[in-house]
Order: sequence, then structure tokens, then C-alpha cells
Amino acid sequence: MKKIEAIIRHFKLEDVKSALVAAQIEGMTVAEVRGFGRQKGHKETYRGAEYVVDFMPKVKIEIVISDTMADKAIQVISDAARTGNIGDGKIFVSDVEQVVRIRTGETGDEAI
Amino acid sequence: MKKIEAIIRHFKLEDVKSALVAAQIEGMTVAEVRGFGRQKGHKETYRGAEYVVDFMPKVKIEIVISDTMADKAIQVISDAARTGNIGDGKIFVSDVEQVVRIRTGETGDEAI
Amino acid sequence: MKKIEAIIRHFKLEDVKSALVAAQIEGMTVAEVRGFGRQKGHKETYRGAEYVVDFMPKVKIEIVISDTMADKAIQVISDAARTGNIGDGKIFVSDVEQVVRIRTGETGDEAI
Amino acid sequence: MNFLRMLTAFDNIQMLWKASLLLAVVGCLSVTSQTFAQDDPPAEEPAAAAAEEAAAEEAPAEEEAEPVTLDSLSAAVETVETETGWLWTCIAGFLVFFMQAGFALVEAGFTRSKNCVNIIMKNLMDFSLGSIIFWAVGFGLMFGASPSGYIGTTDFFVDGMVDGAYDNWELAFLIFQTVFAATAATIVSGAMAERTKFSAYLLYTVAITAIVYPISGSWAWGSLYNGSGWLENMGFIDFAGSTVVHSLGGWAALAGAIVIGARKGKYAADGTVTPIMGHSMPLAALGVFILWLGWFGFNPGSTTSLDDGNFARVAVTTNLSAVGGCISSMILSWIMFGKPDVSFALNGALAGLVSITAPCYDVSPMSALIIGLIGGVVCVLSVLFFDKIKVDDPVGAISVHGVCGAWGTLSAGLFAQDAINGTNGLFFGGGASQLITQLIGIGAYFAWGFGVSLVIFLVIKLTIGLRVSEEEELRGLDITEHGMAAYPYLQSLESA
Amino acid sequence: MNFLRMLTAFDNIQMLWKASLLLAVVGCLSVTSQTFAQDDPPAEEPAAAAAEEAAAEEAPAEEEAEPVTLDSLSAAVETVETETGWLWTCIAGFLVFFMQAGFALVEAGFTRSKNCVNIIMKNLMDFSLGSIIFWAVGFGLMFGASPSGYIGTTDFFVDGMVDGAYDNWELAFLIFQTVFAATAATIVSGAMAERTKFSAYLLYTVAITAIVYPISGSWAWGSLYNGSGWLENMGFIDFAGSTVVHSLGGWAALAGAIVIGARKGKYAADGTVTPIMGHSMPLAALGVFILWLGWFGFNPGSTTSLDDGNFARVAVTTNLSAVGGCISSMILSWIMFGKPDVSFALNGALAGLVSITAPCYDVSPMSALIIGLIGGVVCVLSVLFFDKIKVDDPVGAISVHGVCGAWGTLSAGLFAQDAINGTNGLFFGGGASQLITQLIGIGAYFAWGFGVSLVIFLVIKLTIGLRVSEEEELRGLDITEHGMAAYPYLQSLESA
Amino acid sequence: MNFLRMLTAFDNIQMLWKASLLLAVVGCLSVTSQTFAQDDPPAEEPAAAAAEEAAAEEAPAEEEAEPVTLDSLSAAVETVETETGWLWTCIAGFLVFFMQAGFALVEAGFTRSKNCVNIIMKNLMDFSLGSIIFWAVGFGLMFGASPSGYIGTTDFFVDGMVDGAYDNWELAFLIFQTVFAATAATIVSGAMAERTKFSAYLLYTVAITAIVYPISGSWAWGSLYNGSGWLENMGFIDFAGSTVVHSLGGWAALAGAIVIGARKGKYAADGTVTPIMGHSMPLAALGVFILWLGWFGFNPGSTTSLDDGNFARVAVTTNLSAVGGCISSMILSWIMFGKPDVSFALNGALAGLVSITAPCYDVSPMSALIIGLIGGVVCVLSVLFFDKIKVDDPVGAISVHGVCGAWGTLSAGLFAQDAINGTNGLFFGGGASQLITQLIGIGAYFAWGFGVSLVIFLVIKLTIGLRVSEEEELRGLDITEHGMAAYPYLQSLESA
Ligand SMILES: Nc1ncnc2c1ncn2[C@@H]1O[C@H](COP(=O)(O)OP(=O)(O)O)[C@@H](O)[C@H]1O
Ligand SMILES: Nc1ncnc2c1ncn2[C@@H]1O[C@H](COP(=O)(O)OP(=O)(O)O)[C@@H](O)[C@H]1O
Ligand SMILES: Nc1ncnc2c1ncn2[C@@H]1O[C@H](COP(=O)(O)OP(=O)(O)O)[C@@H](O)[C@H]1O
Repeated sequence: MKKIEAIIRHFKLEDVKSALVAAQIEGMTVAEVRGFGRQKGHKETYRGAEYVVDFMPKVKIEIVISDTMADKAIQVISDAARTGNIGDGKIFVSDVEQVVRIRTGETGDEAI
Repeated sequence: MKKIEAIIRHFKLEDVKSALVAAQIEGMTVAEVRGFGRQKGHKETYRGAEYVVDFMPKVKIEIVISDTMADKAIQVISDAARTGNIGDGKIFVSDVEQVVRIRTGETGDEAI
Repeated sequence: MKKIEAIIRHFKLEDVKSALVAAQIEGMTVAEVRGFGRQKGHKETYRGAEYVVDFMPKVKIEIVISDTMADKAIQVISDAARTGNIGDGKIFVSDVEQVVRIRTGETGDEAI
Repeated sequence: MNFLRMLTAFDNIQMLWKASLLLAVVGCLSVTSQTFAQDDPPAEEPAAAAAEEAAAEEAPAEEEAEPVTLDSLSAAVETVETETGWLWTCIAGFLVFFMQAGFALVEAGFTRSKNCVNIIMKNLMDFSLGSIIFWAVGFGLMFGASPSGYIGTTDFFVDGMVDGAYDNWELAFLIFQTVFAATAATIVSGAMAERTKFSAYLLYTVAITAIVYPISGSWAWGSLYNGSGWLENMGFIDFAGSTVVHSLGGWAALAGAIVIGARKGKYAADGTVTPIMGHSMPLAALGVFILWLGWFGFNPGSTTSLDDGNFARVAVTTNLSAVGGCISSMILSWIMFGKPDVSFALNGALAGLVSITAPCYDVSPMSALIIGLIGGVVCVLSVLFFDKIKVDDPVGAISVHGVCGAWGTLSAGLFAQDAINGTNGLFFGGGASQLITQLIGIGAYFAWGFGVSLVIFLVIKLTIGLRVSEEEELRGLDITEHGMAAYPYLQSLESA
Repeated sequence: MNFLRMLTAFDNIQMLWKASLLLAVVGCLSVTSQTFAQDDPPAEEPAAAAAEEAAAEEAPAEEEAEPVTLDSLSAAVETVETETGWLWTCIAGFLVFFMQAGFALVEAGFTRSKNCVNIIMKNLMDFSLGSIIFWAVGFGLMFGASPSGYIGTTDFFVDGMVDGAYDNWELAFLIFQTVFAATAATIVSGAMAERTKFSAYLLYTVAITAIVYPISGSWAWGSLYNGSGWLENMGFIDFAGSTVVHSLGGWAALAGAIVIGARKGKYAADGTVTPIMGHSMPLAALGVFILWLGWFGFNPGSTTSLDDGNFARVAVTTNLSAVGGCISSMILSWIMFGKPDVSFALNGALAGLVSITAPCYDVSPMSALIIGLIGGVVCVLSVLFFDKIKVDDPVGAISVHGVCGAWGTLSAGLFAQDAINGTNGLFFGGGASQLITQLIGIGAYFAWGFGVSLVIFLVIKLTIGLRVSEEEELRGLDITEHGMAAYPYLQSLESA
Repeated sequence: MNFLRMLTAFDNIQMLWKASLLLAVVGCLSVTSQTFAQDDPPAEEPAAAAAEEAAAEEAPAEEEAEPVTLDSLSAAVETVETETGWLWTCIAGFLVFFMQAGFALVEAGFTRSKNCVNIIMKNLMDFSLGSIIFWAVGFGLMFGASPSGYIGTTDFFVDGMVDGAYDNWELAFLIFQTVFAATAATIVSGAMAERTKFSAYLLYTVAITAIVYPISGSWAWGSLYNGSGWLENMGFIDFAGSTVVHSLGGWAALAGAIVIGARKGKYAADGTVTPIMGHSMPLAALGVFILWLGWFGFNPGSTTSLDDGNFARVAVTTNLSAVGGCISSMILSWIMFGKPDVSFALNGALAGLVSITAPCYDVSPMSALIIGLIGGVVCVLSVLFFDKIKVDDPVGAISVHGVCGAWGTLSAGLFAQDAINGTNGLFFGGGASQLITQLIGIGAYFAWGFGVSLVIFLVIKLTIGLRVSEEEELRGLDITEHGMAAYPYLQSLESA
């Protein structure tokens, strides 16, 4: 099984979720993160002193998925999350050895 | 070494932690996440319009652990986190190549 | 490619970020977490009843990086994050199979 | 009115015509109102009375028309003095009204955010229902003619249901007493927070503002209007309501907290207490400051007239007791737990305020300070005591209002000074007689407030149910009872 | 003054000497002020007048100097009565001022945190600009001599630009009317929240306090000072401003919400509504409690004198209507959506308060309760209606202020009672005549408030632009318009 | 009293009998109180006096008993007028009390959440300790007989420690002056936020309310009661305390900020400023609105009587200056930084309020507006200046209270108008004499306030220590000093 981690823009979350659901991928876990990358933050002034907001708010989606579905998921996410501007985010794919569904104790692809 | 990631219910965190500590597993990192899965969210009304809360608040526990202890940890977590209802969560296991303890520079199993 | 996950102290984030940027590592994702480990929490009293704060607030940095840069990154992080006291945190390294840059569709080292 | 059905209507019926139904009900009410008005000749009797009155009152102002005499002038002076007193009563009442916001914030701040909407709703609704019920029923039971000395029997709807032939003094008094009644009602909310069914809470609110508070209120305060109570006839001192309002509310809260039981996770089987922290200290602190401000209406305003300027004296005693309570509870928490605790300091200020509410008119500023200092200590010890006996009171309402209210009432029997208001307490050579009267009053209110409330809560428990299900408690009442989170976009680390 | 340039100066120029420029401008102003003062002999005419006045007023107090006579005493009594009335007017005005905080919190609580700083800035600035503009321009248009009955023509700057030879009554009246004008202005803010350009909002604020509000205000209230309006001459009843203040603001808000369009993501193409929740219910609730407190200044304070103590009667009607609105909207939401909804309960309390603002002086307490109960139902249905026709009003301002203001004004024609203030409405045998007058007033204010505002908003849209860009809306106005997050350290799950 | 030991008791002793000890101490106090009372014949002298007084005052009201005469009526009129003045003084004092909540919120909002409990505790405690200390010591130093003109020597405990034979006017004056003293004390809290030891802060609070504030206060205001100060004898104008209260507090804050040093991370070695944002703009904004409301007690209330209705004039000047400051600082921030900044707009409103506090009784509304406009500019520039010289003031207290207080005091010498209150400033042909007096006053208060505070802070630093350890600062004072987080369930991205 694979773990797909996608760092995307905040306001793309709904689109990505809908696209995944449409592609029958119905399990995922989402977290708030802050990203640092090419997309440079903006300068702000507070009480007369300037500062740079260099961590941009992003959302991270984690999906664990069977090997066969992984490519499709990657495709769906990158299509739905793309705006074409710097800061769209990344997708990381890595290997997962085992999955357990806590409720039933099922393991492997069954558990996803 | 293995990384065990467990997505569990919020209010099971204390139980899982106690069970892990009882099993001599005393290092972990916890984050707030929102989960999407079979456990369907609930409908709510705000100012007369309906909406669905489909991301459920969950807690993610990450434990990096020696290969030998991994199975025990998985067992302990799934026992402690189970309620038997949909939405109990999942455990993902993957391989970790290296661990460093920042304070001492120790690596490998020593560092956990 | 490798994924480096570093759990560090909250107030070391700025230092670590600067050190990484100085080492030309300019992509990372940061999340708020709570850690449990050897660094024992402190006892507090609320309305006369004692309780232990055993989860310490920490920051988790995730960096996906080419294999060749990984060791350097680990070094930089552990140097910048060290205070020498219990609770400095850990670095976990694991393998990443694929990376996609959503904006361009580039993959592999190109995408980082 | 199918009010009770509404209260328990949990099914998801969403038909708009139900709104029309409500409108129709209200429509009927309005027709009734009109009919009433037509029953008695509306424009004659009351209007004539009003006109007469107006004539009498306005005469001095129209000095073009009538010649100024010593008597007309004297009446004019009195009118100004009287109406200024009404104005003060109203302004003080507005400050006391604002205490509702203070209670809401203190309770919200000292509980978890997953129950915050529920707290807000309870505070909104106990004031709203209470305002109507007290006007319709409670006022008469409390201030109507009371031949027995135990219960008022006249003046429901303040005697002027629809024709509006009220006296303005009556209305100033009504608004002032309404906000007092709402205070007694809202105290219960905090002690039972985070686990009480909303519908059950509404029922209790109706009961306390209709029956529990006004009946005992008539014992000590009935003669402020048309009544006369057995306790005031004994010389019982409770100037602004340490016992009449606060203890009563506190004892009702005690009954409620006992009947409903502790929040899940608060007390372990082995007796250890797992503190459940409040979610926002700034909200709680703002609430305390608002309550403190409101108390400057509560106590000084209870003069309800210019009264030779005694409101100033009461303001001073009130403030010194509040600061005393705040300081002593902070110091005590510092000694006992090693750190100056904010939640105790906040509770302590309220403890000082509750304590001085009874004796504020009868003691010296120095005594007021001492009463407050002791009140702060009493409050902390009481909070610890109730935790020890596993009565779970998330905001400390029982200790602050019940116990400190009793202490304050007692203190009037100790510190009252003849030089100030004609009575000497034990410490000033007055012997124990006043103290005994105070003890009788404290006991009577405890028996009534705790006893009757216990019965009511048990009845609610056995009928519609008092407590939400365990799962609802875990998820929080905001979502389960009201379908709305207090902070929909925030993650929180709350757990049971 | 290069004020407009400043308003649109978005470039990042950071030169300190610009500050000096501002200082210079202000300096000029102050020289002007001095010059004015030197133009007319400053120390003579006004000072003399003041001295005379003072002599007249203080005479009774200096009874050592002059012998006390019946007349001097009578004047003294009147002075005390009058000045106490001024005091009440000022205190009531302070309470109404505090409503600005209430509006800010309600609007902030009911919108997303990414636009919270913008809400605060709008509320700060509409009060600030409004205070100046209303003093300079609006007051004269509203309360100056009005030969036509349609617009005041004198009393700009309350007639005393620099010499300060004001009468203290004039100043008490000014501060009271200023806070009323600011209320009308601030209503618009909520309905247009989360998408309006800050500079455009400031422009509109100037327009409403300079022109829109005062001109129509003169129709119904001009005679409170030097004016005389066509509507009041018809006998139109709007004691404290259901229509004059609230409906006017509400109709302006309606025009604004229509011209600017809905927030991105609120209405899907297929007509479904995606609710955009507010970020903090406790802030919204506190705001409502503050507004409720302020309303005890708004309505009872509109007596602006001791007035035989009628403020007490108005306080009672105001409160009963508020609780009525709160209860009926909660019940209706419970029936319609299956759960008692906090946002509707909060809106409902405001609906009750707005509804009773016109008739509070002319109806009985029972009628007031009914008016509030209906107001709460009207408010909920109106909120649903505007969502159905896709007019996006994040805080419900159009429904609460516009629609319930109209309902309240109408209700005066139904429930007014001769026994109370000399007029009978339809339900009390007065026939339809008062009702028709009320309808004319409601219609006139709708036509004016909605029409003129529509024109103004369209002009703004076509010139400097009314709405922020889509990207700015997504990121939130706090960062894009003000460069500052409301909670810089909190993560939030907000999205469009 | 082992008070100091308590203050520094950081060890974790948790023995309940310590509570009894505290109770015992308080018990002793109460015995003392009783003894005092027994020492002097309690029921005779004062009671007799009180009775006499009461007789004198109540006579006119009991016109059944005595015949009404011109003289009795005249006295009755005066009584009503006087007591209404006391009432106004008390109500104004209550509004000023509420400013404590405003200060707490502004300071909490403008600092990080990890120090929020500490801010609340400081604000609670400076008011609480201050109320007692000022009553016991400060009041006498400030308002007692002052032969030298530099320090009061009588009237400690307002002359009525235990027997309670106070005059109600004295008590109204006491409560009003107490809340003023607390304001001066609390200003310091904001400037030293996020790094000061709690015990050190408490010590300073005692010092400022016992000594620093009252001694200099006697110079300008002593004659309001029994004193007479050298500055007021020179004709120094400071109607409500721009200098006496605000500048004094501001200069003490400056001394404190200098002695304690900047927060870790604020200033880099190369001189760049790293802003440390406040954690909640809504709390800060609400705080400003509350302060603004309180200022309507602070300034207009300083008439402390009906005073021909001049409170209305003061309300108008106060408001126009506030809006002026709010607008000009917003515009200036817009020009300088490209965006209208909320924190400057909020500070600007306070700047306008502080500025007008001295001249509010002596200038025209137009001048008030100009004073406020300049105050807003001064405030922004001053904030930037103090950041440039690395004096770290998290909330801008030094600029708002110290610098703008000085500006406001100065402005009285420029804008005062004979036509208004008998004095002409420089701009109105009065020449420089008033200006010079104002400058002397400003200088004297700076020298005293800054100098004495510097000494006190240095002494604290060298004895019990002024600043928390670096680690405590990093973790936040809430946990390290008070063992309690402000928002226990929220994660925050705060770092040093
Ligand atoms: N090497 C990396 N490791 C982990 N996360 C990264 C890395 N590089 C970028 N990110 C994440 O991806 C987000 C977007 O990257 P960025 O370089 O700004 O734009 P783009 O995705 O268009 O290349 C960043 O905000 C960060 O959260
Ligand atoms: N494929 C997946 N990848 C990542 N997280 C998942 C996946 N499926 C489920 N989850 C997480 O596990 C949680 C529980 O899953 P759910 O399907 O609701 O119930 P159950 O665990 O009982 O099967 C989800 O809320 C989500 O956080
Ligand atoms: N086995 C583990 N798995 C995951 N996270 C861990 C593990 N052990 C420690 N951590 C994380 O590292 C942090 C620091 O660990 P701790 O044992 O307190 O100190 P040190 O890093 O000095 O050994 C912990 O708070 C926790 O977040």
C-alpha cells in the first residue's frame, strides 16, 4: 500500500475532496500545516515595523491507498489542486507496510 | 525501525496513552487532524440552511519504535482505541530508516 | 528521495528555518504537535486539584529532500535545534518513492 | 399554548406552516389583549386616573397657569426628588441587567468550548422566560398583599395586564425586581453546566422565577411593595439579597448539582479529582468585571431612591468587600497551591460581592473589607470542600452564591453598627439577637431553596429527564443540543 | 484636505514627512479656528451671554446674596429638574454609544475571523467619521429650521463652530443624536461584511451621516429641536426610531447587499445555500447583551427628561418585547430546524428590541410582549426569505433592522392605547387612521432609504469600486485591506 | 501581617491549616475593628452627629411634621440638587471602574496568549490592592490638609476608620477618586507586560497607589477636598487628569520599561524591530470601546455635581477628541505603511481621549477635535520613536498615556477660551502665561513620576527581582507564574 501526502492550498480542499470522492477514494485525513517554499510570503506592517509572513497556511491530506489506486489518486489530486501559480503544493508518495482498521482488526487492503 | 501512525477518536487519547505507557512505550507525538471516511458526518442547520460536517475531528498518534516492539504497540493501540463503532480509526505502519535524538546525537534504536 | 521529520521545540523553529535556508534547503512543511517522551510535563493546580501536563507542545518539520542532501539536512537541523536539555526532540528519516509538484506536474528530484 | 410540546420537539420537522401556527397563537393572544381592553372601558377609568395624576404632577411645572404657592413648590420639589429616585432605580436595574452578560461569560469561560453555545442559550433564555414569568406570576407572589407573611396573593401582572394603567414607580420597581429574579435563576446554570438537557433547564427556570424565588422572596422583602413577610417582621437584615437572591440561587444549584451528578471524568473511582479546565480565562475575567460593575447597581441601587445619598456609602462597602475577597482568595490559593490562581481570584471577587450584599447598608467600610476578606477564604475552602464530597460545580456557583451568601447574611449579625443604620451586631455590643435572626433567615432559605429545588429536579429527572446521554456529553452540548459550534473554525484539544 | 487621496493611497510609501504634512493640515485647521475666534469679538458677546445665563441659573443657589422668593425657588426647582433631565440624556447617550461595541461584536462574531479586523475598523471609523460629519452637517439638516418640512437648513455645527457659546442642553441633545446617527450608519456594515472595500465603506459612511439619515430624520423628529417635519405633523409615531434609525439603516443595508452581491461560495448555481458560519458565538452573544443594555438608553432615554418617570414604563415595554423576540425566534427555529438555534435567538432578541423602538411609549406591557413575539417570528422568516432570493446578509441586519423596524412602526398603529399616550391604534378602537399614517411613514422611509442608498452604492461601484477582488475575498480582508490578522497565532479551518 | 512573606511564597506548601492562619489574621483585624469601636463611645458622638445631620437633611421631606417655609424649601431644593450630584459622581465612578475591564482587554489583546492570565491577574490585583491602599494612605496624602502645598497630611481612611461616621459626599468622592488612582496604577501593567514578575508588579502597585500618584495628585487637585496644591494655586489646568492621572502613569510605565528591558526577540542586535503581535484584536477593540465608555464617566463625571449641565459640554469635547485621534492615527498609518492599521486606530482613539482629559472643560468642540487629531498623530510618531530607541512597550501605554497626556495638558494652554471657562490660551489671545503654567506642570509630573518610579523599580530589581527568567519568559508567564493557561485547549503558533 502507498501513503500519499499532498500539501495543497487551503481553499482547494473542498475541490480536492469532491474529486477524490468522485473517484471513489473515500478515506483521508487532513491537517492544518504551514508551508515554506518558493511561494514567498508577503510583507506586513504592525505598529510601524515591517515583517514577513513566510510560512503560508496550507492543508495536508494524507491518504493510504492500495498500490493499484495510487496513480489515479495522484492524478486526481494534482488536477483538482492546480491553479498554476507558485504555491500550489506537492504530493509525496511512500510505501506503507501494514494497515489496521481499529474497529474490526482487519488488515491490509481490506482495512483501507 | 517502524513508524506507527494511528488515527483515533479524540476522547480515546488518554486511554491509548495510558495503555502505551503501561506497555513501556513512552515516546509519541500527537496532532490534531480531521478525518474523512465511512463514518459519515452529521447534518447541521445554520440560519436555516443545511450543511454537512463531513470532516470529523480525530487525533493522530505517531510512534517510532524498534521493529520488535511494533506488533505489540499496534495491538495495544487497537485495543485501547476500539469502541466498535464506525469511525474508530486506522493504524498505518511504515519503515523508518534512521532516527536521531537531537539532544545527544544518538541514532538508531538508541535514539527512540 | 528521503522524508525527514523533525520534532523540535516551539521556540527553535525560527533558528532551524534560518539554518536550513542558509544551507539552501528552502522547502518544508510545519505543523503543531504535542509530544510525549522523557521530558516530563509539569504539575499544575486548577481550582485546588493537581494535574499533570504530560503532552508538551512541539513543532514538527517535514522536509522531502534528495538522497544526497539528506545527511546535511539532518546535521543542520540537529545543530540548530539542540539546547542539550531533555525534550530537544527527534529526527526520523524514511524513504519517499515519488514526489509531484502540483503546479507543473514535474516529478522526482525536480519537484522538490 | 402548545409550549411544552415545542420544548420537547426534537424531531426534525421543518415545515414553514408551523411558523404560521406560532403566528396564529400570538395573534390570538393579541386579540385577547384587545378584548380585555374592550371589556373594561379603556379610555375612561384609567385614563381619567392618569389624567388626574398628570394634572397633580405637572401642576408645578405649569406655573403660568396656576399661581406658585409654598405647597405647590413643595410638591414640585418632592416630585423631582421622587422621579430622580426612579431614574436611579432604572439605571441601577440596567446595570443589574448587564450582569446577565457577566454570568454568561463567567460560565462560558470556566467551561469547555464544546458547551459554550449551550451556556449562552441558557443565559439568554432564563432571562427571557424569567422576565415574563416573574411579571405574570412571581411579582405577585413576592410583593402582593401577604396576610400570612408567607406568600403574596395580589398584584399579578403588576395589576395592569392590558390597560397599561401602571404607575411609573411600579414599573421602575418591576424592572428592578425582574433583573434580580433573573439573577437568582441564572446562578443554577453554572453549577449544572456541561451536562444538563436544555429543555430540562428551561423547565427549571420557569419554576424558579414563578415559585421558588418569589415565595421565599416575600418573606424578607414583601413590604417593599404591598406585602409583608415573617422574616422582615423579625428584623432580618438582607439589604440587597445575599440570601434572598444569591443563597437561594446557590442552594438551588446545590440541589441541581447533586441530582444531576458529576461530569464524566471529573472524579475517579479512587476519589482523585481530574480538573476540567475552562476554555477561556479572558472571557471569564471580563465576565467578572461586568458582574462587578453590575453589582454597583445591585447594592447601591437597592436604595431605590436618593435616600440621603446612602448609595455612595453602599458603593464603598461593596467595593471594599469585593477587593477583599479577591485578595484573600488569591493569597490563599498562593499559600495552598504555590501559585496565585486566576480562577480563585476571580471567584474571590464575586465571593466578596455576594458576601457584602446583605450587610452593605449596615456596616462600616472597614467591616466591609473584613467581610470580604473572610468571604474570599470561605469561597476557596468551600470550592475544595464540594470537590471533596464530589459535588461537581464547574464554575463554583454553589460556593460563591450559596455559601458566601450565607456568610454575608451572618456577617450582618456580627458587624452591623448602630451608628450606621440603627442596629448593633455581636461585635459592636448588640448581643446575639440580630445574629440569631440572621441564622433563622439563613436556615429558612436553605431549607426552602434546597428542599423545593431538590423536589423539582427529581421530578424533572423522572419525567422528561435531566441529563444528556453520555455520548452527547462527550461530543458536547453545542452540537448535540443546538447544532452549532461556538467556534466552528477552531481545533481544540478538549477531551472529557 | 487631500483626504480622498489618502483614502485611496494603497502604495507603500512610508515617508515620515507625510506625517508632518498631516500635522501641517491640522495646524492650518487650528489657525483657522483661532482666526474665526478673532473675527467675532470672542470675549464679549458669547461670554456676556454665558455670564448672564450663569447669573440667571446660579441665582437660586446663592441664596446668601439674594433673598429667596417664591419665584427664585420655583426657578431653582425647575433648574434641578431640567439639569437632571440633561444628565439622564447624557447617561442614556453613553449607553447608546456602547452599542457601537455591541454592533462590532455581533458582526465580528457572525463572520469569519479572516475579516474580523475589517469589521472592527469599519465600526470604529463609522462612529468616528459619523461623529464629525453629523455635527458639522447632519445635525443641521435634521434639526435645523425646516420651512418645507423636508429638510433642515440651519444649526450646522450646532451653531457654535468655534466660540463654544453652546447651551448645555444643545450639547446633551447633540451627543444623544450623534450616537443615534452612528447607529443608523453602522447597521450597513454587517450586511455588507466580508467583501466590501474599506475605502468604499468610508465613503458611504460619510454619505449616510451627512445626508441620507438626517434628511429623512427631519421628517419625523425635526421638531425635537428647531425643525418641523411633514411626517410628525401627520401624527406619525416613532418614539425612538424603529423607522427613523433602524429601518433606514436596514434599507440602506438592503441596497448595499444587492449592489455588492453575495459572498463567494454562499449560493450555488442550483440555488442551494452554503452557510458561512460566524467564527465566534461568544463574541456575538456578548454583542447582543451589550446592545440590549444600550437599548435601555436608546428607548427610555428618548424621553430626554425626567418626564414624569415615563422612562420606567419604556424600560418595561422595551424589555418585554426583547424577551418576546428572543423566545419566539428560538421556538420557531426549534420547530423549523429541529434544534433551538443560537444565532436566531440572538437575532430574535434584537428583533424584539428594534420592533418596540417605535411604539415603546404608546403601548401597554402586554402589547409590547406581543409585538416582540411577532417581531421574533418576522425576523426568522425574513432571514430565510432573503436567503431564498439570494441577498447575502451575513449578520441578518436587513431583517433585524429593516423588516422588524417596519413591523414595529406598523405595530404602533395597531397597539397604541389612548390610556397610555393619547392615541388608539386599530386594536383598541382607534380605527385605521393611525395605521395609515404609520404605513405612509414606513413607505416614505423605504423609498428614501433604499432609493438614495442604491444610487450612492452604484455611484461608488462605478467610480472607486465597491467590492474587493476575488483573491482578496478568499484571503480575507484583514490581511489584504489592513495587513493584520485578528488572531495572528491561531490556525483556523476557514475557507470560502 | 506576614503579607510580604506570602507574596514571595513560591514553595509548594499545601497545608490547609495555613488557611486557618489567614482566617486568624483576618479575625484579629476584626477584633481590632471591634475594639476601636469600643474605644470611642460608638453610639454617641458619631451617631449623634449623624442623627443631627439626618435631621437637618430630612427635615424638608417631613413636611407633615414641620411647617413648610421658604427656607426649608430652599434647603430641600439644594438637598435634591446636591444628592443628584452625588449620584452622578457615583454613576460616573462606576463607569470609570469599568475601565479596568477595558485596560485588561486592551493589554490582553495586544500581547501573546501565553501571558494573558498574568495580565488579568495584574489588572485584578492592582485594582484590589489599590482600592485598599488608596483608601488607607493615598487619599489622605492627596486630599488631606496640605500646609506645604506638596503633600496632604490628614484624612487617612477618609477619617472614619471603623465608626462609619462618614459623610455620604465623602464616600462618593472616595469611590470616584479610588477608581482614578487605580487607572494610574494599571497603566504601568501594559508597558511592562510579558516579562515582569508578578510579585514585583504587586509591590509597585502598592507604591504607586500609596505614594507616587497621591503625592503629585495633591499638587493639582488637593483643593477638591481639604488640601491645596502648589500647582493649582498657579492656575494649572488639568480638569480630569491628562497629567495627574495619565501622564503620571505613563512616565512610571516609561521608567518601568527602561529598567526591565525589552522582551526577548523584540530588537535584533542590528537595530531591526521584530514585531510581537498581540493575540486577539477583537479583545483589544472591545477593550477600547469599554475605555471610551468609561471616559464618559472620567471626564464629564469630573464635574462631580450637576454643575449647570456642563457634563454635556465635556461629553461633546471628549467624544470629538476621541474620534479625531482615531481618524488621524488611522490616516497616518495608512500614509506611512500603506494600509489602515487597526492597532494604531485603536491606540489613536485612546490618544484622543487622553489628550482631551485636561482641557475638556476649557475648550470649544472645534478645538477638541483639533486636539484629538493632533493627539492621534503624536501617538503614532511616539510609538515609532520608542521602538527606535528600543524601549519596548507592548501596548503603547507610554505613548498613549505619557506623551499624549503631556500634549493634552499643553493644549489647554493653547486652546483654552475665556468664553468657555474664563481662561484664554495662546491661540485665543491669552498670551503664553497659561502655556507656561502648563509646561511647569508637565515638567513637574514628568520629573516626579519618572524619577520616583525609576528609583522604585531599581530597588525592586536589586531586591526581589523585577524580571522573570528567560525560560519563564519563553514558556509564558501564565504557566510559570500562575500555573494556568488562558486557553488550555488551544494550540497557538506563538513563539518568542
Ligand atoms: N521540500 C519540501 N518538503 C516538504 N514540503 C515542501 C517542500 N517544498 C515545498 N513544500 C510544501 O509545498 C508548499 C508549496 O511549495 P512552493 O515551493 O511554495 O510552491 P510550488 O508547490 O508551486 O513549488 C510549501 O508551502 C510547503 O508546504
Ligand atoms: N484511506 C485512508 N487514508 C488516510 N486516512 C484514512 C483513510 N481511511 C480512513 N482514514 C481515517 O480514519 C478515520 C476513520 O475511518 P472511518 O472510515 O470513518 O471508520 P473506520 O476506521 O471505522 O473504518 C477517518 O476519519 C480518517 O481520519
Ligand atoms: N518514539 C517516539 N515516537 C514519536 N515521537 C517521539 C518518540 N519519542 C519522542 N518523541 C517526540 O520527541 C519529543 C522529545 O522527546 P523526549 O523523550 O521528551 O526528549 P529527547 O528528545 O531529549 O529524548 C517528544 O515530546 C515527542 O514529541
